[in-house]
Amino acid sequence: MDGLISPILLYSGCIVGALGVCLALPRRGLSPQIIGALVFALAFGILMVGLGIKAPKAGLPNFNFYLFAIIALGSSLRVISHPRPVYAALYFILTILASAGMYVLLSAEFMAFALVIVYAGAILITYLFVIMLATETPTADQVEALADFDRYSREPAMATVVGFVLVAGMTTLMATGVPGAQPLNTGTTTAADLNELPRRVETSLRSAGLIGIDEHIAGDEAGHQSLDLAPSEGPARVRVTYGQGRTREITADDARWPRDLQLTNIEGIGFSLLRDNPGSIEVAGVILLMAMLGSVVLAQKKVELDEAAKLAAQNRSLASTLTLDNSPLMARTIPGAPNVREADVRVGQNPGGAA
Amino acid sequence: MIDLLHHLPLFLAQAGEHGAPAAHAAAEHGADGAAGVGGLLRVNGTLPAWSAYLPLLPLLGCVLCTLCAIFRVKTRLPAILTVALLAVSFVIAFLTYQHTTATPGAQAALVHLWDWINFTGTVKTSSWSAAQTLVGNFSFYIDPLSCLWMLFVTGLATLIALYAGEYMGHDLGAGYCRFFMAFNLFVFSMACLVMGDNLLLLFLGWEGVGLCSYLLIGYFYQKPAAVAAGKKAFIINRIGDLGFSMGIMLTFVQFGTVEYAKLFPMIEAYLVHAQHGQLDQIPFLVQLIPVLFTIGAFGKSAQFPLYVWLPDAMEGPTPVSALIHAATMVTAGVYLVARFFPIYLCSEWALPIVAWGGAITALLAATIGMAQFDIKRIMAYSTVSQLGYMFCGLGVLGAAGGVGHVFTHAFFKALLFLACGAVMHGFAGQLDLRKLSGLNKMRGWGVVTWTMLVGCINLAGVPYITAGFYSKDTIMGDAFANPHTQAIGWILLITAGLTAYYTFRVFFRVFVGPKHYEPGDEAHAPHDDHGHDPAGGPALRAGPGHSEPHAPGPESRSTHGAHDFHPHPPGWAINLVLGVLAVCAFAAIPLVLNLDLLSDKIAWVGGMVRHSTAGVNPPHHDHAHFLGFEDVHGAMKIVSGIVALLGIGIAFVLHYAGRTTAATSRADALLPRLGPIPRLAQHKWYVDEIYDFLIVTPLWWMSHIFHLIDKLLVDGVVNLAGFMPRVAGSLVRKQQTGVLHDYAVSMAAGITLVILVVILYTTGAIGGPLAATLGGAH
Amino acid sequence: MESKLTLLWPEISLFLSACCVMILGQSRHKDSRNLAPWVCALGLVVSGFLAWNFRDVTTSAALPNLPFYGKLLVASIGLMLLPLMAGIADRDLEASVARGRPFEALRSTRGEFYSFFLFSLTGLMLCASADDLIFLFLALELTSLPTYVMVAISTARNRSMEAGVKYFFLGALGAAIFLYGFALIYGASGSTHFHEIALAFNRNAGPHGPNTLAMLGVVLAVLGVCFKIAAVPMHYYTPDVYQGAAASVAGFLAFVPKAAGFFAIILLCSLVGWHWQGPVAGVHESLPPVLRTMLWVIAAITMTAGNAMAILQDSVKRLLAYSSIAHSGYMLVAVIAGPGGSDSSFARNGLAAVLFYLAAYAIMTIGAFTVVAALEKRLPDGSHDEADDIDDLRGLALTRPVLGWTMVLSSMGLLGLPPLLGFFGKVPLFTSAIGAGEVPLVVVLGVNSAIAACYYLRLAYVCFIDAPETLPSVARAEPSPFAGARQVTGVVSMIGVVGLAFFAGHIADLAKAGARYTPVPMFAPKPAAEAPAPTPIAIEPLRAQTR
Amino acid sequence: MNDALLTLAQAGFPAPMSQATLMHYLVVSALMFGMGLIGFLTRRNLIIMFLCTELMFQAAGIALIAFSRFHLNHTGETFVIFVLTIAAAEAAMALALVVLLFRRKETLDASSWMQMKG
Repeated sequence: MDGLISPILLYSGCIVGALGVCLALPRRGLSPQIIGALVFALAFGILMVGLGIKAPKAGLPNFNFYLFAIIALGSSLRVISHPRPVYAALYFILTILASAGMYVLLSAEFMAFALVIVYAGAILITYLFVIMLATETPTADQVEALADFDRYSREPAMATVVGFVLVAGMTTLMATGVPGAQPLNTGTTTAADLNELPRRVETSLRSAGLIGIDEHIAGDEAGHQSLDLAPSEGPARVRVTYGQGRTREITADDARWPRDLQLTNIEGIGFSLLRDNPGSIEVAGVILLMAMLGSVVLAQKKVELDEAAKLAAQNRSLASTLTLDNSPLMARTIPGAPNVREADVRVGQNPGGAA
Repeated sequence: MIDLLHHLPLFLAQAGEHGAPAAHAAAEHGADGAAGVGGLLRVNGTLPAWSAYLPLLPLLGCVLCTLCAIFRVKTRLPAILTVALLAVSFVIAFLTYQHTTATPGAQAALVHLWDWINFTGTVKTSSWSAAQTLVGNFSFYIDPLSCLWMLFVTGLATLIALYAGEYMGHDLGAGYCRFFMAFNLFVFSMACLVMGDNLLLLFLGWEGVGLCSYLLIGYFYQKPAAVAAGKKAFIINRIGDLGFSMGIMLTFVQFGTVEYAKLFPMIEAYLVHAQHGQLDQIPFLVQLIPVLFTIGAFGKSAQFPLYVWLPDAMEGPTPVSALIHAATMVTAGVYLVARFFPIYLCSEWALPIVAWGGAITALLAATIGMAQFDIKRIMAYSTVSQLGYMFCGLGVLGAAGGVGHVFTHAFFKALLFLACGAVMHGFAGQLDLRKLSGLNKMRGWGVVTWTMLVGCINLAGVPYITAGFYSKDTIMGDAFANPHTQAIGWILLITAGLTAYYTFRVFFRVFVGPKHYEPGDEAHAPHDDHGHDPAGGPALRAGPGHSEPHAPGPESRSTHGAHDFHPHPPGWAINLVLGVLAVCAFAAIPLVLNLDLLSDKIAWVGGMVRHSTAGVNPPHHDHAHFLGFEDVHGAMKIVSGIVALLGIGIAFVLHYAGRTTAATSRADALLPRLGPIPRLAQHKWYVDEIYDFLIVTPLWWMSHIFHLIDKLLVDGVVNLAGFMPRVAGSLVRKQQTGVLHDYAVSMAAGITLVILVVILYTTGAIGGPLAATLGGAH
Repeated sequence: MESKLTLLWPEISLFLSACCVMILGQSRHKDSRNLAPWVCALGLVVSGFLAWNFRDVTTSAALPNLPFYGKLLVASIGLMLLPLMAGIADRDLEASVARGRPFEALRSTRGEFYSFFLFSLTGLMLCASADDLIFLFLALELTSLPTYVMVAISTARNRSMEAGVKYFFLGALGAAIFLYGFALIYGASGSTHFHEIALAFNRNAGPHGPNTLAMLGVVLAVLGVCFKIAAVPMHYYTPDVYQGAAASVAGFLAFVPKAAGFFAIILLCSLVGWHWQGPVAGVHESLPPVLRTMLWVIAAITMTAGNAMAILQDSVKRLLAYSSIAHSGYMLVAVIAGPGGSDSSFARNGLAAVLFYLAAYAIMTIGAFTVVAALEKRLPDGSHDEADDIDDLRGLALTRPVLGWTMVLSSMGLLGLPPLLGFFGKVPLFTSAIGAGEVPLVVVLGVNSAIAACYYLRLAYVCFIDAPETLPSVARAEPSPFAGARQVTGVVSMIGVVGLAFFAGHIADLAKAGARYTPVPMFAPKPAAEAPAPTPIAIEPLRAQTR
Repeated sequence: MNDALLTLAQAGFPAPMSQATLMHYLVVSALMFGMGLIGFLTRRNLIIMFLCTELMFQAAGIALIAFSRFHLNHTGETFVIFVLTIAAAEAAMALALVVLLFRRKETLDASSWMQMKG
């Protein structure tokens, strides 16, 4: 706890946040969602101020971070509080985009783009498809036509309390733990990865003008280390060969040594992924195959309608005939058929809805 | 099983290594300790791979028979499997024996199969702390004694399985499979008992044979008598087992191990004291161990006062009686005493108890046997009586005599039982010697008669031509040779006469004399247990009208029974088995000709005993004279021969000479003059009733009183204890609402609580005190 | 890489057979479709053989031999489970194809069912051989994802779908929680490799073990994995899911996720505990106090809640579900006890006890589920459903001896009656916990074992009561059409419960070998241990690229 | 404690002027995790519930990337790739299941599945 954030601010931030989320969640009766969102923003502000007080004053605050954080958290609040599934999914895309922004801030460009492409581009589209498939989207002025289970959240107070106590606990432990955490300083090992990329180094050195067009990095025969970009001592050095077996050595002391001769993000991920975790890739492939099979099996499974749903479908078809007659006897809700909405009552609706 | 077979080579490879350290320890111990013992407890042999299959084949048979039962096999396949597997295991036993005796000086070998029980822990009390290791491996300790036992167990089991294949033929199907399943399991258990290298494995086998005996006695579980007999055997065996298990525990407490290879060297240290007559230097608890063992042995081997179950056990199928209750299981007690003979020598009271218990049993059972009419029951009492002889033999320090008698008795008693079984089989369950006569005059019964005669002369101990004579004679000679046990010798001598009498009483009445028979109850109830399936034996199919559906009244049955009933003589399998056993009974003579452990020309059985744990030198005692003869054994041969012939003669006079019908004999005229004795003997001296009065009734009352207390007090507590979880459960049950969200909230709340606890812990709020409350190491 | 591949051969074998089965299940020839279980069996046998063959190949984690034992266990229990899967999910299909309806590959589910079964077992094997957080995460997911589908489609009834939705959604919640835990573990150590994590934690350990970030990570990860083993507070789904799924699948659930969860918990605990260094009191051979207390409380509550709830049940599957919860509590006791020092015997080694008990528990509980799977009864509306009520077992030992005795022996084994396998499994739990000084917990364990007798004896006892004539005839339980194949599992279970007791010593040896524990060295000799003062240069590599 | 160590100096984009530390990102991550949890507990629509678990996964992703930057290695980023994979796989199956459930009861209400209890 000591060092990163004062407990008073942390806990008051959590309490205010809980209040905000609780207000923002959809509920029966008065639902002050805007106020809730504002209160939640206040809570986030408190937390950030709490962190900022003790943080080293290295310069101006990183506005990009705060921007993305606000967008991410605000839209995730909207994900859980918006009554309409479609909007929730769209807000989730916004969350993803803001997260991708934070990834870029954290110098993880590849992951940022992967996140946008895979999550926002693929997964969320699937969600939208299913939402379209499984619900009839009401138009904008028909909010009350939403089903009960979408309109009202379940025990918001209790869930919020549980959630924010957990958040408070986790952040407390993080705040006490992070000062003791030591970064695993593997900067030299990432540089050593470049040793395995002689062509890449060669290109880099050549564009810096260190080696000529007909010079190449010496082959790795006879145990001779021709390329050592992360030596245990001394400057990084490269041995190049030119002509017939003549070699010369270039070291990082050279003024023309390119400053950006470093592993890029994508290269680093490539090494980490393919060299350090080859088994995991294969397992991930198996999982994807299995998931594909699983969703095929689940989706093509023949189902019969539940008793209650059958009754609902019956009533609906009955209602549709009645509606055709424009009968005033038509009740808005049909007894014994839960969650049947007027919007569902349509002419020619297939009672089964499924094979 | 697969597991085991896969690893067998591995286990066997370990066998030698396992043996080696123990042998080393034993040799060391022998060097500084017991010079007089002669290092008989050395474990220095190794055995080839196949010897481990000896007990596993019957186990495999058990599994296969179970599979037969599952697949509802309705053929004789279980019998064929059993005979084949047992025959192979007999061959293995024989090869193992050869291997064991081939290398001179190698007396015992350990075969380690797999680790079974291995508890290592440090026992701490206020005063001492020691590492205790309870090791009970599935390993075999193979020395001549266990070889001897396994030879006749597997051999007889093979023959009897062959016999049973025919005998049980009426019950093909589930019962047949069940029978052979238990049969195989019995042989496996017996192998564990005899070959186990530790007391736990021995006890496993001990309980296993008891269980199989219970299952097989109660084989005809529809018959109340069979169920009652099974129960009786089980309960009385429990009494013995209680003593035995206490003995095992005491052994562990006293010696810290139950493995023979470690146990015997320790016993050897005490044995030195015993051999110098310094019994007072041996701790009391060590002296108590053999006494406790004796209780177990008496229970298993049906000795007074725990013998009452064995005669009732005759309710089981006859092959079972022959195998379990005559030849093998009941000798487990004798084996136990023989195996632990060294520790018996260390006790002041154990051997006298064994000897006197045996003597009393021998006499008592013989007197009861004289007055019975059921031939199978007579054989049962004779078994009890002969077991008494064996215990006497051990008790009077003649281990070779006792074991030798086990060996000879196994053959002739199995023979007698199987012959009785053949009679029972052929005459529809008839076993009353007053209703059968002159079997030798009937067609197809010649083999049975002659083999029965062989069995009878062996049991009676007809001098010089029977193996039973030599072994029994050795026991009596040993008894007379010791001045302290001459009284026992006299009892045994009298018993020998009685034995000869009741044995030949059976023979003269049933197998010779006028031709007469009445079928048993089962002739009129063909679907009863011993009744014959109409499509069963060939003889039955030939004999028309034997299964008359309408039973005549009892009177008419007794008179006309013979007219509508045709006994069917035994088939080839039964005759073959009887023949082989008869030959064996004679073939055993040279093997037991001389059972003097100190003699150079000792016979085979004696040699086997001498090289086992039973072969330790007993403490020296004075040599007594018998009727003025210096050579007690020589004199005994003559005297006991005369006594046996005398008994046969009396039987001849009373039961054969001048007998005209099956039911009457000269003995009937004699009976009234003897007063109440014959009636008392016929009612087994009312021992069962006395037990009833002395033990069962008080127990019944006590149990009722305790039951009352139990209901009022203990049940209350138990109910309360059972009630509390219920209350707790119904409280928690409310949480299990079936709603996904409730579960999720509870889960999240649980996680939150745990995180809070972690925070409190890390901030030191509840670190010390809570951890102290929960106990545990930090 | 090569050794890693060798390590994975059993999984590869299972995966290949899963693919074969998947394709075979789509065949329009009945014989090919019926080949699927045999291919399954072949794959399992081959993978078991490979696991045995490569038993010397180890991982670099603290438990180098865990893969060997885990895979052997999975292959053997998988073989035992296989007959249970016979005919599951689509019995109508074969019937209607037999009546002449053309075979529609898209409507068949049996082949896929077998391949889900194999996929899940593959994942379980991978859990055992995991030496990396990422790998463990993927393996846990591969284990549980197929089970969600298996539960949802196991019967055509509503309850299966309900079970599926509860299981899947709560499972996803659990997965998110342990994923967050894994992220924090990575954050606290800087590596996902178990060996390096343990090294890093040992370097930075404080008086209460690793720092709070690491502890939070481990606690969250363990809590998330508690979902897999059905331990409090993540146990709520268990009874509903077991009841809703077909009994065969419930039997599968009782073993597979539980085993995966225990492998994961053991691996996670090995990162921070059992042999860790506090600056105050030197080397400890236990879990850090935080984790220990947490597991202590979880174990105690888990057993008590499971047993207390099981008493009240009338559905056999629910009862067994609660008993499964209780058994997780028992096993957690041994996890707390830990490997018990470098030269500990089997009786002191809690990890070996867990591994042994997993095998024993699987054999026993699968036997019990087999009985339910092999029985069915006619409902008033004419359809058939599993005979799940405890009264349906009445007189089973008399009328259907194989099933009846399976139930009797299984429940007696689960109770831990001395000559049976369960006893040999339970003893080391007690002894290891006593050895570790957890006496109060052992008392709780003992009391709970006694409470458990209430319902196990009821299960066994009911098999011997004569079925009363008063029961309506429609409710009489009959063998299901697949009882034959399923009885094989029952018989195997019986043989296991009785017979393996003789081989207990041998299995114990295997378990002990599997639980071999090689703690990381205290204060690694690597220069990185000095934690060089960070310089701006250290950040350079990442800074440079974005310029 | 070296303050510079805790500062994730934002290199390059934009200019290094950040005072956002590791803890900042962790707080965002924890809040997002809590948000997902709360959503899971309160929303009854099955699809949104699953979206909430995705939110929790995403929270773990942010933490992983931040830690990856903190430790200056790429393992965390690699981890995120796999998290994405799993999220996709789970989503595919969950959505298929949701479709199945919807066909059965014609509703997405999670509370309509509460037949078994006790």
